[in-house]
Order: sequence, then C-alpha cells, then structure tokens
Amino acid sequence: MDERPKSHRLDAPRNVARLVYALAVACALLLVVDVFSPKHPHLPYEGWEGFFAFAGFFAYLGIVASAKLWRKLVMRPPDYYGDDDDG
Amino acid sequence: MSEHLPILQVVVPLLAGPLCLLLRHRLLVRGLATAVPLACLTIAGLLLHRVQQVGAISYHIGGWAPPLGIEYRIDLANAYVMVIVSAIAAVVMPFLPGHMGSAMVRRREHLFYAIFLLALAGLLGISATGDMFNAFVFLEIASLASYSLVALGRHRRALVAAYSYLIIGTIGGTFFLLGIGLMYQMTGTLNMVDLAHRLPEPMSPGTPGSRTVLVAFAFLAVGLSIKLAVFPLHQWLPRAYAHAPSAVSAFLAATSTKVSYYLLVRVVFSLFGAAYVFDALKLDRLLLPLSIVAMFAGSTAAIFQTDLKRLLAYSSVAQIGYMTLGVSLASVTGLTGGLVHLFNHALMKGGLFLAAACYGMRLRSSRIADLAGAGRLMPWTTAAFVTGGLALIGVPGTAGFVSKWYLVLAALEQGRWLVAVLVVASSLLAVAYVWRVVEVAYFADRDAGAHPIKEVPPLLLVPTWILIGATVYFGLRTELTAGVAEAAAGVLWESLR
Amino acid sequence: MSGLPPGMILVLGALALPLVRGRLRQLLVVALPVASYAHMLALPADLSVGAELFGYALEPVRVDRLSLVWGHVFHIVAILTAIYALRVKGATEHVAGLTYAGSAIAAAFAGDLITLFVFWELTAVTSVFLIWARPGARSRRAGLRYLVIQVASGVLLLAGSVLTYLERGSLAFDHLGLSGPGSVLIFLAFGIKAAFPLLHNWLQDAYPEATVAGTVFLSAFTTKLAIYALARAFPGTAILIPIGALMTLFPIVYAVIENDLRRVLAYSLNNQLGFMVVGIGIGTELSLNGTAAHAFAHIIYKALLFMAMGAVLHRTGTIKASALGGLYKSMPLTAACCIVGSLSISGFPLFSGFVSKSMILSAGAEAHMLVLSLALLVASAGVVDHSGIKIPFFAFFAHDSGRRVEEAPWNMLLAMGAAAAICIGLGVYPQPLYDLLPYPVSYVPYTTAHVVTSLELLLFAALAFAFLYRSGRYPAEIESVNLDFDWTYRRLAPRAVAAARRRLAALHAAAARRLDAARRRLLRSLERTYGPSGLLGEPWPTGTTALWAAVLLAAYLILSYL
Amino acid sequence: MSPEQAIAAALLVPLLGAAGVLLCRRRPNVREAVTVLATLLTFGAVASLVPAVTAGGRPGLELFEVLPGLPLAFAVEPLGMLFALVASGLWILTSIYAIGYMRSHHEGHQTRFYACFAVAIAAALGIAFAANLFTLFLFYELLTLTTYPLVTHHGDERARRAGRLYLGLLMATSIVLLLTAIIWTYAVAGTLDFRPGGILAGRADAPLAIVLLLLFAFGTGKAALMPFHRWLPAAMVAPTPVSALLHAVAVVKAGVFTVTKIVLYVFGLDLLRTSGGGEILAWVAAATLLLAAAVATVQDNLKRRLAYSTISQLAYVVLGAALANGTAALGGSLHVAMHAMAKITLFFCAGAIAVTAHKTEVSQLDGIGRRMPITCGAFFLASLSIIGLPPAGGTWSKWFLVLGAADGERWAMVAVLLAGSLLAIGYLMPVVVRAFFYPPPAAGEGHGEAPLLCLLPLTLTALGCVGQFVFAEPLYRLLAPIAGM
Repeated sequence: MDERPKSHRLDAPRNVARLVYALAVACALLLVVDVFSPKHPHLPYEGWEGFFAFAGFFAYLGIVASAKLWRKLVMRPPDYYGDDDDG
Repeated sequence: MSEHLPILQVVVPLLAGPLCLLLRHRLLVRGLATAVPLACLTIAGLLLHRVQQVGAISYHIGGWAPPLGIEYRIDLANAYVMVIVSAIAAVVMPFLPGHMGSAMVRRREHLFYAIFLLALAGLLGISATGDMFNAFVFLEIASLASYSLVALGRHRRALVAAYSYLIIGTIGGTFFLLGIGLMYQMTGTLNMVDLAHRLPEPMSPGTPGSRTVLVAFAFLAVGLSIKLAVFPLHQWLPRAYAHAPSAVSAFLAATSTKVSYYLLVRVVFSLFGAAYVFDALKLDRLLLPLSIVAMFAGSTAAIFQTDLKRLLAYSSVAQIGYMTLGVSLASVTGLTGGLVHLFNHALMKGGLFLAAACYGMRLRSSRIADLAGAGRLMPWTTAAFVTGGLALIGVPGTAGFVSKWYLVLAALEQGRWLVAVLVVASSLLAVAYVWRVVEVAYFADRDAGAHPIKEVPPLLLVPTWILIGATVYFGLRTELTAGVAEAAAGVLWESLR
Repeated sequence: MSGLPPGMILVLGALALPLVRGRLRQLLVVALPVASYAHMLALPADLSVGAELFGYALEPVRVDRLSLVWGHVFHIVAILTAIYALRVKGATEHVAGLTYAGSAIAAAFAGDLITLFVFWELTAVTSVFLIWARPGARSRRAGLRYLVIQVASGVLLLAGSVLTYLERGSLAFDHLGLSGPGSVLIFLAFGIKAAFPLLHNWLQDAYPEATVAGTVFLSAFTTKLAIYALARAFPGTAILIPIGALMTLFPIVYAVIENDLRRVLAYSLNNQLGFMVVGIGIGTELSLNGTAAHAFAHIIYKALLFMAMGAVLHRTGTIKASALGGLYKSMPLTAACCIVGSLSISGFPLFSGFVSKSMILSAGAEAHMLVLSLALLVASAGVVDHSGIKIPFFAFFAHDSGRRVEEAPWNMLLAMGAAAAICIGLGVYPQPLYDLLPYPVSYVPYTTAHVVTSLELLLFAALAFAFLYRSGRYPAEIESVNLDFDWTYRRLAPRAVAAARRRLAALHAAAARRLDAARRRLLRSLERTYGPSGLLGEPWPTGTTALWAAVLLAAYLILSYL
Repeated sequence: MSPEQAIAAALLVPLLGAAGVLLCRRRPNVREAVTVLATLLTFGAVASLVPAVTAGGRPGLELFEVLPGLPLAFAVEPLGMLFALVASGLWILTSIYAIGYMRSHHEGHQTRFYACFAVAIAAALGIAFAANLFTLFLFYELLTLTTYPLVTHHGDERARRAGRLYLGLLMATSIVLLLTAIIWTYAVAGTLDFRPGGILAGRADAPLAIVLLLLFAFGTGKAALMPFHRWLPAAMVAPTPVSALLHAVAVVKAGVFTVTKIVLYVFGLDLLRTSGGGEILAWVAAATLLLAAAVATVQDNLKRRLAYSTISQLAYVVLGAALANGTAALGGSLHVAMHAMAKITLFFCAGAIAVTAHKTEVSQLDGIGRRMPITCGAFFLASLSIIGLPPAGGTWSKWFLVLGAADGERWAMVAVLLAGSLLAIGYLMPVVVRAFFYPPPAAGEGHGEAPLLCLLPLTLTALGCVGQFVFAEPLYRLLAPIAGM
C-alpha cells in the first residue's frame, strides 16, 4: 500500500485541457482532409463536405438535450420500485 | 309332503309358539326357537325353487276349494318375501336370548320366544295366504305380537311406545278390515284370485258400485300405509324401533314393514290392477310426492338424531319412501326397484340394527355420543356398521346400489329426470347420517371414566356379518335379488288379470 | 459424435461440475468450452442429422455457413467468459453459464422448430441462475421477471411452431417470412429475445442484476441467438427496418441519463441489436453479412465491456457512475481494455466495430434508404456517447472518487486482454471474419472517404461531449430509477392486480360470511324441525297420526273423484 | 402369465398386500416388506401387459354380470394402460418414501395407512382397466372410500373437517351427478361398455349430450373442476405420502382419466364436437386452469400451493379431452403421466422438507436449498415439468395440447394453455428462488438432507421427469391409437 497517493498525469487540469485542444486540432485537420478526399456518394449528404462532422456534433448535442428533457419526465427516486429490501 | 309346504310354512311357527309355553325349559325353548326359523327358511327356499320351476302354487286348506275354502297361493312375489322374512328370523335368533330386553324378559325367556314365533307366523301367514280376510287375521296376529315385543324393551318408555304402536296399528288394521268388508259387499268373495276376477265389473265407471270400490281401495291403501309407515303415517315407527329390544328392532325393521309393503303391492297390482289404480284412482299422484317427502324428511330427521336406533328408524322411514316410490312409478322397472329394495333394505337395516344391538350390549346405551372409541375397541361391529351404512348410501358394490339403479332407471325411462335426481340427491343425506356415526366411532376418544368395552362374541358377530356380507354379495351378484324381483314384478304386473 | 448437437458437450459436461472441486473444476470449466469448440470444428460442413420424434421429421443438427458464424463466436466468447469466471466460488454460476452457452450453441444449429424450441427454453432456464446467483432481493425479483418473459418468448415460439406446422406440414426451421399467424407468433418470440421496442425491458432489468461473470454470459448469448433466428427465418422482412431503427435510437436517451454503468451497457446492447435487426430487414447479401459480422464483433466487444465493468464491480463493489471515477490509476489495464472495447463499439477505424457496422450502414446507403441512414447516423453518434465515452470516462476518469483498489485478477485480465486483442485484430485485419460470413464478401471497409467520415462523426461527437462536460451542461450522474416500459409490469400491473385482489378478497370474505351465516341458520332451523325434539324428529301424539290417516283417506277419495 | 391372469393379478395383489399388511401389523419391518413386495409384483403384472397393448391388443377379463347387461369386466386399452402404469409404478416409489416419511415423522396408525393405501391402488387399477362405466364407477367409489381414512389420518378436528369435505364433495358429485349420468346413459344407449367412437353417438341429440357431458364432467369430482375443487386443498392435512397418492398416483388421476375415457369411449370425439358440449367443457376447464393457477401464486402453505397447482394441471387434461380432437386428447393423456411424475416429486420434496426441517410454509424456506440441495434440485426439475419446459416431460404434453387446440383453431384455448405455463412459473419458481438464493435465517439449524428413504424416491422421480422428456417416444407410441394416429 502506498503511503501517499501517487500523482497521475491527468490529475493536472492543464493536461486535461491539452487533451481537449488536441481533440479540437484533430477535428480541424479532419475537415481539411475531408475536402480533398474522393467521395462515392449513394446518398446525397454523403457528397457534402463536412456533413459528418456537423452531424456528429449536433446529433450528439441533440441526444443529450433530449435526454435531459426526458429525464425530467422519467426520473424517480432510486428505491422507486421498492425492491431493495432483502425479504 | 312337499305339496303341503305352503301350509307348513305358516303352521310350523304358529304351533311352535305355544309349544314354547309348554316346554318352559330354557335350553329346549332355545333349541326350538332356533330350529323353527331355520325350518321356515328351508321351506321358503324350497317354495321359491318350486315356484321358479313350475309357476304359482295354489294350496287349498283342508281340501276346500276356493272361493269357499281358504287358499294359500304362492307365486314368485310372496315366495320371495317369505324367504326374506324367515332368513331374517333365523339370523336374528342368536340375539334373542335374555340379554336383550328387560329383566323380566330374562326371567321368562320362553314367553319371549313364544311371542316372537307368533310374530313370525303372522308375517309368513300374510305372505302365504291368498285370502284377504285370512291376511287380515295374520296381520293382526303379527301386529299384536309386535306390540308385545316392543313392550319388552329395556326402558319403561318402551311401554309407551308399544301402546302408541298398538293404537295406531289398530287404526291401520281397522281401515284394512273396512276395505275388505266393502270389497266383500261388492263382490261376495274374499279370495284374492276371485276378487281380481270380480272386481272389474263394479270398478267400471258409472256402475253403482264404482264409488264403493273406490272407497274400499282408499281404506285398504291408507290402512296398509299405516302398517307400512308411509310418511306422514310413520310416527309409530321411530318410537317403536327406538325402544324395542335391539334384536326385535332388527327383526321388525327387516320384516314387518316389508310384509306390509308386499300386501300393498299385492292389493294394488293383483287385486285392482295397475291400470285402475293409477288411471282411475291416481294413486301415484299422492304416493309419489309422499314417497319423495319421506325420503328427504326421514333422512333429514335421521341426521339430527342423537340416538343410534332412532337414527336407524328414521332412516327406515326414508327407505320405505324408496320402496313406495317404486310402486308409484307405475312401471315394471319401478316395481322391480321397489321389490329389490324390499329385499336389500331388509338385509341392510337388519344388519345395521344387529350392529346397534352389538353396541347396545357392550355400551349399555344407544346414544351416538357413547360410540366414541368403538371403532378401535369393537372393530368388527363397527366395520359391519360402516358397510351397512355404505349400502344405505347406495355405494356401488352394495345392495343399496342395485335398488337405486332400478329406481333411477325407472324414473329416467319415464323421462322423470327430476325424480331421478331427487332419488340420488336424497342418498346424500344418508352419507351425512352414516358419517356422523362413523366419525364418532373412529375419531372420538372414549372417556377415561367410561366402563371398558370389548368386541362382542362371535355368536353375535356371525349373524350380523351374515346380513352385512349379504348386502355386499347381493350388491355384486343380483340373480337372486334383482333377477327374482324382476320376475316377481312381471308376475305381479301381469298376474290375476 | 457428429450426431451430438454442438454445445451438448457443454450442457452435459457442466452437469459434472458440482461433483468436482478446486483445480479440477477450474480445469474443467475452461476445458469444456474448448472441447466443445473442437467438436464443432470437427463437424463436416453442411452436416445434417435427422431424427424422428412422434412421427415428425426433425433435424437436431444442421451445419451451414450462417449457423457456423454463431457457432464460432459463441464458442470463443464461452471460452473467454469461462476464463473470466474461473475464480468464482461455488458451482452454480459455472454450471448455469456453461449449460446456457451450450444451449445457445445447440439452438444455433437446430434445423427444426422443436429442437429450436427445446434449446430456446433451455437458454432461459439455465441463464436465470446467473441472475439469481447474485445475492439480494433485487436480483431474485429481476430474475423471476426475466424468466417469465423468456419463457413467454418460448411459449410463443411453441405456439408459432404448432401453427406453422399446421400451415405447412413441416417443422423445418428455415426462411419463414411473415406469412401467416404462425410465423407472426414466431416473429414475436424472436422479437422478445431480440429486445424489440416495448419488448425490451427484460434486458435492462435483468442484465445489470446478474453476477459479475453472469452478465458477461448473458450479454453474449440470448439476444444474439435471437438475431441469428431472425436472420435465419426473416431476412428481408421490411418491418424489421423501422423496428431496428427505433431500437438504435431510443435506448440512447436512457443510456445518457442512466447511472448504473452495466445498465448503460444494457441500453447500449439494445442499440447495437438495432443495427443488426436493420441489417436483417434490409436483407441484401451485404446487409446480412454485415449483421453476421456485427453480431460476431459485437459479442466480443460487448463481452469485453461487460467484463471491464464487471471487474470494476468486483473490485469496488459498486457500478454506479456517481460513485466511481479515477479508477485508471488503480486499474490501468482494465481501463485500457475497456477503452479498446469502447473504441470498437463506437466503430473507430482499426477496431472491430468499424469493419462490421459499416457493412450494415453501407447496405442501407446502397439501398438509398435516406431516413434509415440518417437515423443510424444519429444512433452512431449516440453510441459514441454512451459506450464510447460515458463508460470509460465515468468509471476510470471523470472526478476521482478516491477509490484505490487492486487491479483486476489475472484471469479477468487474461480474458479481457484476449477479447481486446480480438477486437483490434479484427479491426486491423478483418479478412478471417469476412471469410466466415454466409455470403462471399467483396466489401472493403478501409476507403479514405469511409475512414474520414467515420472519424469526423466520432471526433466531433467527442468534441461535443468535451464542450458539454466542461461547460457543465452534461447531465449529472444522479442515482435514480428511470421509468421505462417495465413500469407497466413492475408498477401498473401489480398495483392493479393488488387492488383487484383486495376487492375480490373483500367480496369473497363477505360472501363466505353470508354463506356461513345462511348455513348456520339453515342447520338451526333444520335441527329445530328435525331434531329429536323437533316437529318431524319427535314422534307425534297418536291422535295426530289418526288425523293424518283421515286426511289421506279423504285425499285419495277426492283425487279419484276429480 | 396370460394377459387375463396379469389383469387379475394386478387387481388382486394389492388386495392381498393389504391383507398381508393387516396380518403383519405387529411387526413393522415385515409389514413394510409385504407392502414393497406387493408394489413390485403389481407393477410387474401391469408392466407385463404393455407389449400386448402397444402391439394393438386389448386384453380383457370378464368376471360376472352384476345387473343385466352390466358385467364386472375389465379391458385394457392404451389410456388405461398408461394410467395403470403410472399408478402402479409410482406406488413403488411412494411406498418406499412412505416408509421413510412415516417413520421419521413417528406417525400413528401405520398399519391402517399401508392397508388402505394398497386397497386404493387396487381401486385405481380397477378404474384403469374397467371395461364399462359400471365397473369404473364401482372402483371409483371404492377409491373414494379407501382414501378417506388416509385423508383423516391424523384424526384431529382439522383432519376430520377435511375428511368431511373430501368425502362429502366426492360422494355428492359422484352420486348425484355421475351416477345420474351413468344411468341416463344406460337408459339412452342400452349399454355402458367403453367403445371406440362412443356409445352415445347417434343415440343422444345435442342438448342431451351437453347435459350428460356436464353431468359426467362435474360428477367426476376427482377431476377437481371448479367449483368442485375444494376437497383437494383441504385434503392437504393428510401426511405427505397421502398427498402424493391423491395428487399423483391415484385419485385426481382417476378423475381426469375418467373424464378422458368417457369423452373418448362414451361420447366419442365426433359427438363432443358436433353437440357443442366440448366447447362448454373447454371453457370450464380453461377457467379452472387459470383461476386455480392464480390462486396458487398467493398460497403460502407449500402443500396448498401444490394442491391448487394440481387443480390447474388437471384442467389441462380435461381441456385436452374437451378440445375434441385426437391430438389434444393425446396431449391430455400424456399429461396424466407427465404431471404425475412431476407432482409426486414436488410432494415428495414438500414432505421431505416437512419431515427434515419441519417447515410447511413457503416463507419459511429461505436458503433451505443449501442444506437440502438434492431435495430442492429435484423440486426445480419437477417444476420445469409442470411449467412445461425442457428438459422435462411436461414439454411434450404441452406441445400436443397446444397442437390440438391450434388444430381446432381454438385460439383462446391456445392462449390459455400458454398463460397457464407462465402462471406456473409464478407459483413454482419463487419456491426454488427462495430455497437456493435467499440468505438462510441467521440462527443455524441442525438439519441436513432428508432421510435416505425419502431422498431416493424423490431423486428417482425427478430424474423420471427428465427421462420422460428424453424417452417420450414409447409413451407416444402407446397412446397414439387413441388419437387415431
């Protein structure tokens, strides 16, 4: 057993922020690649530049938003079904 | 010799009765009283056999031809009844020695046997004779002897019971005599065959005698109904059977009402004829509902009795209802049912009363509550009672089932399904009263303070089990019961026409 | 030996497990699935074993390319899970798990409906013990609900088989299509096990309540067996497309707000099944290949994810997102494996999900199904959330819960490592998988456009997460129950039944009271009349009888004059 | 041994056994040996008939005519063969179990118990082999009477009350309804012989057929159709081997056997179908099936729960008969065997728990499976059979019942049959869950597995449930002729 907690790299907020920035940079690079990559669309949107980036971002936001709304409707206390008793 | 069998059947017990008085010695009397019913049984058996072989036998007493002389006329129906009566008498005999009745009886056993044999003679005489007045005479002999037998009961109340039996029985006898008198007035004969031939003339509607015949029949029917204990004329029966010595109850229950039933059937079918009785007199209109009421009221009353013998007596009222139902269904099948039940009920009720006698001997009581523990301590007696009870219920494999089979079949043949259902439903009440006794006998514990009891000696068990065994035997083999009854019913239905 | 249905070695062998202990049992636990796999591999291709029962021609074993895909993956996952569960004490879980796996394998090789029904029900009966084996009232009740629903599926299958037999005179388990009442019932039976919308709740209800290893077993077999059955009997059934699309979508919402990470995975499982159902519904060779491939890949990575969560549960004793976090520090290997699983399920290039799911998506696109493709696009973004990010993030990263535990035991790590290796291996080199598929594969997953668009979708979704989380808009982990369709049978129906019972009991009691009172009254009045001192139970005075005699006489006379 | 002799032996050996038991009442070991010997001989006699019957033979034995045209006669056909096999086969195991149970429980009146038991088996075999309704009725009533002392074995007020209900209901229904129906049938058909195709066909019009069918069905109180089912739960006061006898070996099986036999051989399936009587009976059976199952789910007393389960399961058999086609009748008949094996196991288990742990309520069984794993495992297997799940025999009877219902396009009945299965989970599985997965009560209890003589039979019957699944073909072959297959 360790006497003092080991320090980990992700404990530092700075390192976490760096990760996020890296992600943003990667996203930007992808958009650039997208413009130059060949496309063989079966569906119309497959030919639009950056559509998947847009879709990924906003679909995600949409999902989370609707989940928050849905939660207002369906959330109940954890013992709602009252089956935690051991009997 | 064999041609004199019909008269011997009656004369043997009739003479043996007074002989008992003369002999007085206990052992001699016992020997005689044991031998006579056996002799009667032999004679009856021989007669039945002959009748089956050659048909009806006519015996003219003293050689005087009817209608002047008295005729004994034996056909299947009465040969059958005589077999039953004498068989029961033979079986009951071991029970009669002193320990049954009051102290007086024990001291004067020979008197007891004399009366008993007279009763037997009377019952056999009613069955054998072909003469109405003769029948009345024997009916009175049998009745008077019965009253005395009942009076010999252990308790003083037996005297009251006998007295009431006497009064009511005499009313019945008087009605019967009035009926005979009216018939004689119309026809000038007392011989049954003769009557059957002469009655149709005054019977036909419009003739001046038709009303008289009606009245005659009504008197006969009501008179016999009293003797037979048809509901609501049954009231003498529970009292008499409950207070008479148990063996006497067994004998009377198994024979006296049976003989009355026979006489009723004889009058209805042989003398007046089914067509007249049911069409003109509408006997069934009254008898059918009364029979059904008897079945239910008798059984219900039995359920609520606290005394074993009264329970059995009320059960008899109900069972007589089955028999009269057989008559009132007005068909050969129905009559067969009635006659079969006559036989079967004699066996089971006789057996049950004998079992009650066994209990009475050991328990010195006939209260149902006192039977506690009897199932374990008197296993054979209790087993006999249970088997007899099952027969009363009509469980298949017992004689009671056979009777019920015919009765229900008769009802269904006529499309009277309600009657059929009532017949089977009423036997449920029998379940109730039989099981009340069974539960006490098997499940209740005998009081610690009560006197110890043990099984009765084989001398008593054997006759009890002969009757009980017979109910089982005749529940499975019915040539002798249903077969004969069917033939007898056919004879009665057709005979003397 | 070839007459023995594949998997039966597992079923029968597992019954011997309670008889042995210790090392021998552990050896047997791993050896049985290996032996069973060997047995299956030894079977000739296109084997068909016939049998006759009650005059029906049955086909207890039918080996073809479709069933073999499931045979392979079922065996692989059975071996992995057996290793994972190796150190579980007590025989219950081992017996249940292995018989369950064996039944599922045998079901996949069933050539007729009776055999299918038998093994279909066996999977239910055996698997329920994996839930019950976890102590606690929740598990017991969840298990009972699970069993009822599974058997309901079984009885529907039975009824459907009967009807199909009456319609067609054959019990062969082949292409059925929605052609009559029988096939509709069978479709519903499969639908229950495949967790179609509204029939799905048993999955989220039961899986999270099973034991650590039990959930892994459960995740692998039941639903995928249903996918197999659908693929066998209902390929190209159009209704499956909207059903599948719905299945991909609605569980996402629940996954976002669910706190129990194994339940999150159960919702995610449901969503993945949707992709497969869609693939079956499209019904082209590509899509069916895609379904088979996706089932294969999915079984492995979903097992991996459940293993990782199981390891967390095993070590920390909880699996609630609100109580976890920062575990990468103490369970780094588990975290790594979990991330591999997450990347696989998200369809990240070079991971197995990518090479399988894209087949289904492409099949949809090739068929020009615009709405469907958009729906699947949204669903894919959703997968990124719940399985790709939420699972590893809340378990291993997020805010540090302060829990410091040991790394997972070696056998769990071994199983997870192997599973992760398969995920990566298939992602990098999918050809072995493609070779297994029922139809010839000409599909090329790694095209530039494909890789780029997939990465765009995934990374931008991740970016959205980063944005939401850092701005505090991401839904907080809250310990709660979220109502789903199971509310109807866990709350509505029991309450209604209880109310009805109360009403009925009151009625019954009142009726019984009244009846009893009536009975007593009747008995009393009967006794009054018929008892020893009653009117009809006590002999009348003599005069009365004489009177009655007169009455009767009169009655006879009057009657005869009438 | 000729078939006639085998029939006679099957009926006589139990009776002789009963006599032997009574004679050896002073020496319990000899007495029990007599019982076991009788069971084995009886089963041997019954089993010796199987090849002949499977081959299509119908061996018979006519004793004598009781009433004109109504002989006491026996004839062995497939259905009766199956019932006889079930009754005599399970008698062996029940006897062994009873020895273990009665001794461990220190029950009194053991001689009476074994003697009545043996006579009851003779009665059951008489019912199975009866060649006509009259003979069947005779033995039917005999069975009621000989089981009465068994039901009231303890002799206390509860037992007596149960006995009253038992005897009252069974007697009332059989005398009022069944007997009326029998005599009525005789009046209409002129015979009571069992004949393939029925004796009423062509002789009874539709209304009469319906009335008769209902009289028969309700009159057979042993089939426990609601509302004449109350005797069954009440009779639970009896010792467990008696419950096994009532529920599995003889009594209720005699009831549903009678109904099936009457449907097949008195009415004939055609009359049943054309008259519409089958439809009515099917609904009665369906209602009984569901109601009894629902009631079973809320019973806490284990034996009561099993009793209601029996009522529900019996309704399966009656429903099979009422559906009026060969397949369903086959399913119903098969269910007689399947349910017998399963239910006897369940009762054996209940009894084993009672005798070992002195527990009778479901709510007391927490964690008992850890102490009595074999008993509770057997309970689980038998439950599977009742529910109708593989690998237990109940699967096949359910299959044929559903097939028969679907064949007649009786969708509602299909649904009822399936719902019955789910309800069966509801009343059986909680017991299993409780036994195996609930934490045992804190205070340790000093009991282990049941006594060997209890454990052995219940293990065998539990394996028998599985055996019926794996080796169902011979049963099917035996019964196929009644379905016209």
